[in-house]
Amino acid sequence: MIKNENMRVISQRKIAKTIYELTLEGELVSEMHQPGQFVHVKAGSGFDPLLRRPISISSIMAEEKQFKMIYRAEGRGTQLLSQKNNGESVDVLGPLGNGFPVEAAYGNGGRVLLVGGGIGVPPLFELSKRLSAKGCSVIHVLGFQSKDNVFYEEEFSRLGETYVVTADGSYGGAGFVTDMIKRLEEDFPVIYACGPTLMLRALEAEYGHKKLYLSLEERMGCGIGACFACVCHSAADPDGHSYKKVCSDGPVFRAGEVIL
Amino acid sequence: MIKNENMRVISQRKIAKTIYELTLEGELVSEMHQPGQFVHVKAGSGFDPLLRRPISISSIMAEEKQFKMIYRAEGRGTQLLSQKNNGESVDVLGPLGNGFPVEAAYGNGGRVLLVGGGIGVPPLFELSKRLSAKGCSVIHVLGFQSKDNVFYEEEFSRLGETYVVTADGSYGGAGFVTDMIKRLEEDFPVIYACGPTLMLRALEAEYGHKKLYLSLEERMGCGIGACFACVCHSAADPDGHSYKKVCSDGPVFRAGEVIL
Amino acid sequence: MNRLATNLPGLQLKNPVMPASGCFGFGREFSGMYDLNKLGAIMIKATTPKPRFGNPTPRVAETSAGMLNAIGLQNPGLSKVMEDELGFLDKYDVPIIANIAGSLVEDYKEVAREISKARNVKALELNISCPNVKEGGIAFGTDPQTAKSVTRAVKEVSQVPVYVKLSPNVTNITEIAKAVEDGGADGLTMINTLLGMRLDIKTGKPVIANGTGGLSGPAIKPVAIRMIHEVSQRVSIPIIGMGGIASAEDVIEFFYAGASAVAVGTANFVDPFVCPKIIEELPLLLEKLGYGHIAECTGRSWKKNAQTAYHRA
Amino acid sequence: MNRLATNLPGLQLKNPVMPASGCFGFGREFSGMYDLNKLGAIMIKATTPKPRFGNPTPRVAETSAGMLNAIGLQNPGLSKVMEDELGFLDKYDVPIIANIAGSLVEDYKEVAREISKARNVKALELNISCPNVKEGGIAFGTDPQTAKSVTRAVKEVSQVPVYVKLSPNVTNITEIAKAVEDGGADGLTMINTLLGMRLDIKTGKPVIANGTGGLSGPAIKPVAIRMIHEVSQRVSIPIIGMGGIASAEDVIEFFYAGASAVAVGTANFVDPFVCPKIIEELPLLLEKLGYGHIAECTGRSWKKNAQTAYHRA
Ligand SMILES: Cc1cc2nc3c(=O)[nH]c(=O)nc-3n(C[C@H](O)[C@H](O)[C@H](O)COP(=O)(O)OP(=O)(O)OC[C@H]3O[C@@H](n4cnc5c(N)ncnc54)[C@H](O)[C@@H]3O)c2cc1C
Ligand SMILES: Cc1cc2nc3c(=O)[nH]c(=O)nc-3n(C[C@H](O)[C@H](O)[C@H](O)COP(=O)(O)OP(=O)(O)OC[C@H]3O[C@@H](n4cnc5c(N)ncnc54)[C@H](O)[C@@H]3O)c2cc1C
Ligand SMILES: Cc1cc2nc3c(=O)[nH]c(=O)nc-3n(C[C@H](O)[C@H](O)[C@H](O)COP(=O)(O)O)c2cc1C
Ligand SMILES: Cc1cc2nc3c(=O)[nH]c(=O)nc-3n(C[C@H](O)[C@H](O)[C@H](O)COP(=O)(O)O)c2cc1C
Ligand code: FES
Ligand code: FES
Repeated sequence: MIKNENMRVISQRKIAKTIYELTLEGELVSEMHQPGQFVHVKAGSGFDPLLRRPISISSIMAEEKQFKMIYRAEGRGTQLLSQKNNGESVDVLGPLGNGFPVEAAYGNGGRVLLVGGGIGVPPLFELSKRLSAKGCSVIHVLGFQSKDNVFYEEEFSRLGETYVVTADGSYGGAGFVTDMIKRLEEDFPVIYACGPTLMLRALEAEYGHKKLYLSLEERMGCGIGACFACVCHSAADPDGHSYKKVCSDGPVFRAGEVIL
Repeated sequence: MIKNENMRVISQRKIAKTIYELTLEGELVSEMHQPGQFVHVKAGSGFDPLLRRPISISSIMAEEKQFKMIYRAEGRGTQLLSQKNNGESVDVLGPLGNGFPVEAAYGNGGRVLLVGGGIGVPPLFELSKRLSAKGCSVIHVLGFQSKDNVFYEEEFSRLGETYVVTADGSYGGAGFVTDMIKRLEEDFPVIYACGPTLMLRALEAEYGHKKLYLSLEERMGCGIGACFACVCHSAADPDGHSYKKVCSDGPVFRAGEVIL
Repeated sequence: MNRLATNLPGLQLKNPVMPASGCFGFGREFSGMYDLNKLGAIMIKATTPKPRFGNPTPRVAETSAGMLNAIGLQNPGLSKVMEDELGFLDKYDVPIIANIAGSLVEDYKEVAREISKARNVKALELNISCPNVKEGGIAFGTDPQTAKSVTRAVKEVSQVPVYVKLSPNVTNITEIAKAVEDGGADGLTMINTLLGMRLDIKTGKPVIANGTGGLSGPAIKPVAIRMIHEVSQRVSIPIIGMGGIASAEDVIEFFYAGASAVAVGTANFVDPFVCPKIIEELPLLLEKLGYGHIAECTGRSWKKNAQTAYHRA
Repeated sequence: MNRLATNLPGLQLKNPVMPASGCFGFGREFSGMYDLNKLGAIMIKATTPKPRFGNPTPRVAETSAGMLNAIGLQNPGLSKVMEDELGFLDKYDVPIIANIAGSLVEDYKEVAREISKARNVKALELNISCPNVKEGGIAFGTDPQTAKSVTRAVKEVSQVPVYVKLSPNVTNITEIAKAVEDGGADGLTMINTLLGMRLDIKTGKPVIANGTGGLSGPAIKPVAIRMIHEVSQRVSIPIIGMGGIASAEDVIEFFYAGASAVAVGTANFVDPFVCPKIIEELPLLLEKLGYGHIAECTGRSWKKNAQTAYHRA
């Protein structure tokens, strides 16, 4: 169930250039069941900034009633968030949306590929944890802009083979995640991905015939399906009036379900 | 000179119901020369709340580069201010306005009367310190709403005789400061006052023929004399177009100078 | 003591607080979060004769203490709304105010005729103020004559009272208000959004795909208060006020200005529980301020005696 | 490289950033805080033929990300402004834009005729949009014909180019803009404040003594951007943009919308050093965004090629 809670800051860590990892504690964690869901965070008190910010759940520690999110402090909201200190509270609404279907990876043989780009990487971490716990063999391909922006390489490596690429070639492989995937020369029956729309499109073009699950990003108002801000066209009806809401039908869709 | 500085919070103390004493440190203190001046404080980051809040300087510790202000946390701005913790910074513009003329008390014989009402009490503290330092004998009459709201009684007592009255009679004398002054049956050649307009009017009616200095309050925009928000009519020209600005000509005026 | 029960044309309200159209969908999402029976009423998303997809995304942008939206009246169309959405809402004991829109007067009439037959639709809200569609919408709401004639046309076919939703993007809102009153409106709802725009600092292009959008939220509250203050003194039909309401204090301010009920829009996105929270706080605030009933607040900024038996349930 | 020098009718500006009228007095107060020579220009407080005391206090109220004011055009009157204030400002190498107001067309003409003779007054800003006075002000700015004729009247007597300041409180701002262009305006300044109101929760009465006031500050920025975007595509005179500007990024956004220079109002109250700060940051921001000159930004939201040699110094 969706709840609203002032959650306690357990830790706030800068883990790369402008990238922060925030650990929060509260009852709301007991509602978090699926990797790939997100929370809607009010970064400041008062009306400036006004709207909540959607941030993926990157790690769930159910026993401690804690979860982590990893975010880039860029605009006013996320910058304010990055100033929260231990013991302060953060107004969180969530969990929201439908995440990655973990079951889809069971019994398909082969390794499960997780592809992340930039701030699309975080939700893959909880996903990878769960897949690994279920005995799936996971492999991660993570793309970043530049060396300074790379995060969580070690954390992912502990769960499975991990390849990092940077757009400017300053770290790991050079180029895009799709280049790296090709270089792996392996057939992945199930792929999960989260990242910029261009990356998702490229993946869909190449691997759309596989079991490919994509987590989308869109500007949001409510985050709960009420305002129609975040809709996309259903693939079955590209110019018509049928639609999906990224916030409540997604953010994860099977490739081919919606128009990217 | 008027400066703008992010000053460091040295201490924040609750000293009565909704009343806080805030000590700030910074270079700006070296510009503070006169009791009764005020600072203009930005309580939050961003645009909500948008405007600065005028708060009197209540105590100047020039050597430590620190000053104190005492304020009531009531609306959004002052409430935000009351949440500032040690080590955080507060955006201060000041010092502003023209304060109490300390010299006016010199060589008049008799004791100097300081009259404060509610959150008009704070600026009298620095004034009293200075008068005492110059050898003047000061007497304080301080009015509050109720027992819970009384503050700084002890601090003032150290500087001179101090009478507290409360409107509801829950502490000290009952009634208004003017009642108490009458009860003192003493002739004060010089009186300084700060408090609600009704109190100032009553004082002016009774003691306007003395050397009476009143510190006024008015809604402000800029606080520096540029926006014409805080004007009052000159007493010499009550319906005309000559005026004084509370922020830059005042906040302290000699009784009879402006229309209250 | 019930300080909140409010009667307005067609509407017997437990309390005068309702979500504003377009900010609450058709209630489904919120129904999982709290009991919709707590609400005074629900203003559902604008309904058009045929389904509409609306505008391309991005459709929203944040502004200082506000937001822009250009949803473009996306909705599943009259028949689906009547079957699925009104059907779903029928299990609640909450009057529905159906927001109706269209490109032509005929569209308004069609939706009004049909949707006003629904059992739980107790009033219509005639949306002649949507700034985000090319045809219809705001064009009907900026000219007094046009506003009057579409009001009259809808009144002729509606089974329930008709409230007309006014646009703030006009020189003289009183003129429009009086025109729709003349046209037979049973009440007014105001204000819809102010037309605004934001440009992306990197690209130079509008942040929302549609270019312009409707500005809502706390930023516009002073404009709403001013317009309700002005209009309420010059019409004799009740006003449901909206524009930036986010707290019980805001509700009282709208009543003082001249509103007899209020709607909460954008604040639902910031805090989805805002409506029940306000409804819970209102009686306490009224008590603190010394009012026996919220209707005593209506028009207090300009009335000698604000109490009107009329609005009080 | 000088990325900021800007030429507009009558105005050779070191940079296109200036304080807005009424938010900077006559510059005295700020002259003690920084060197006024840094400013592109100064728009001085509205001047009327005779001294005016203005409205009763309180005259300002805070709103979410904005403020209301109802100063009521307080000023020392034409002759004092010319002697004392313009005299004082004459020691700076900064063009003055004199904001002129009045109750009758004759008033505007009188002020225009005289003040345009002052050595440092390089342009007039015709204030037909003040919402806070009973006569004149906004009444001239909401009707195209009236706006045009007062523009023409002032043009006839002015020695310097005339910019007309538009009110956002209108249904169709383009219509007014085109009318004053027709009337001979050399440029536009926009926007003045939105008419708004706040009510006191305890008393039920308006927070500012005048009742209504003008809404300014970041809250209104999206409305300003929208209007400048609309008008700049339909007139061929330059626009000095204003409404909520508080940063160098905001300035660029106004240029993208179609402005050729900007004025900063309310932000001066929040940070009295905001103008020189913006002027200092602008070249760096332009460099970061890849513009050789700020004029390249003008109208970028709608122009194919935004550069106009005309505006560039
Ligand atoms: C389902 C979902 C999950 C996300 N998960 C993460 C995550 O785990 N880590 C992370 O760093 N970011 C994530 N994002 C992106 C994140 O929401 C934006 O970076 C953030 O909202 C920007 O806020 P700001 O205050 O920095 O920017 P501002 O520029 O102040 O934002 C202004 C407005 O635009 C919206 N906005 C700006 N950029 C985006 C964007 N890329 N996507 C959606 N809205 C945007 C903001 O929410 C706000 O309403 C996610 C987005 C979505 C939709
Ligand atoms: C020269 C001067 C000195 C002052 N010194 C002190 C002091 O030492 N201690 C103290 O507690 N208070 C002092 N005040 C009053 C103080 O400025 C207000 O209490 C404060 O601004 C209220 O802000 P808020 O955020 O609590 O209220 P809000 O209701 O959020 O304020 C809204 C707006 O109204 C203005 N406002 C509200 N009340 C007042 C008021 N009484 N006077 C002026 N503006 C007001 C605010 O500044 C703000 O712009 C002084 C006022 C002036 C003019
Ligand atoms: C996302 C969004 C969608 C809206 N859709 C509609 C609509 O369909 N019909 C309508 O009459 N008003 C619509 N509105 C306007 C609101 O009902 C309301 O009049 C306006 O937002 C002002 O109130 P607020 O500031 O509380 O949001 C919409 C507003 C928003 C923010
Ligand atoms: C206190 C105050 C006084 C103003 N006085 C005038 C004035 O005398 N003449 C005028 O044309 N505009 C006046 N304005 C309007 C501003 O010049 C400006 O157009 C408006 O405030 C929008 O800009 P901003 O949001 O940056 O303040 C005044 C605004 C404020 C806040
Ligand atoms: S963000 Fe409101 S419907 Fe998705
Ligand atoms: S507050 Fe602006 S002139 Fe006094």
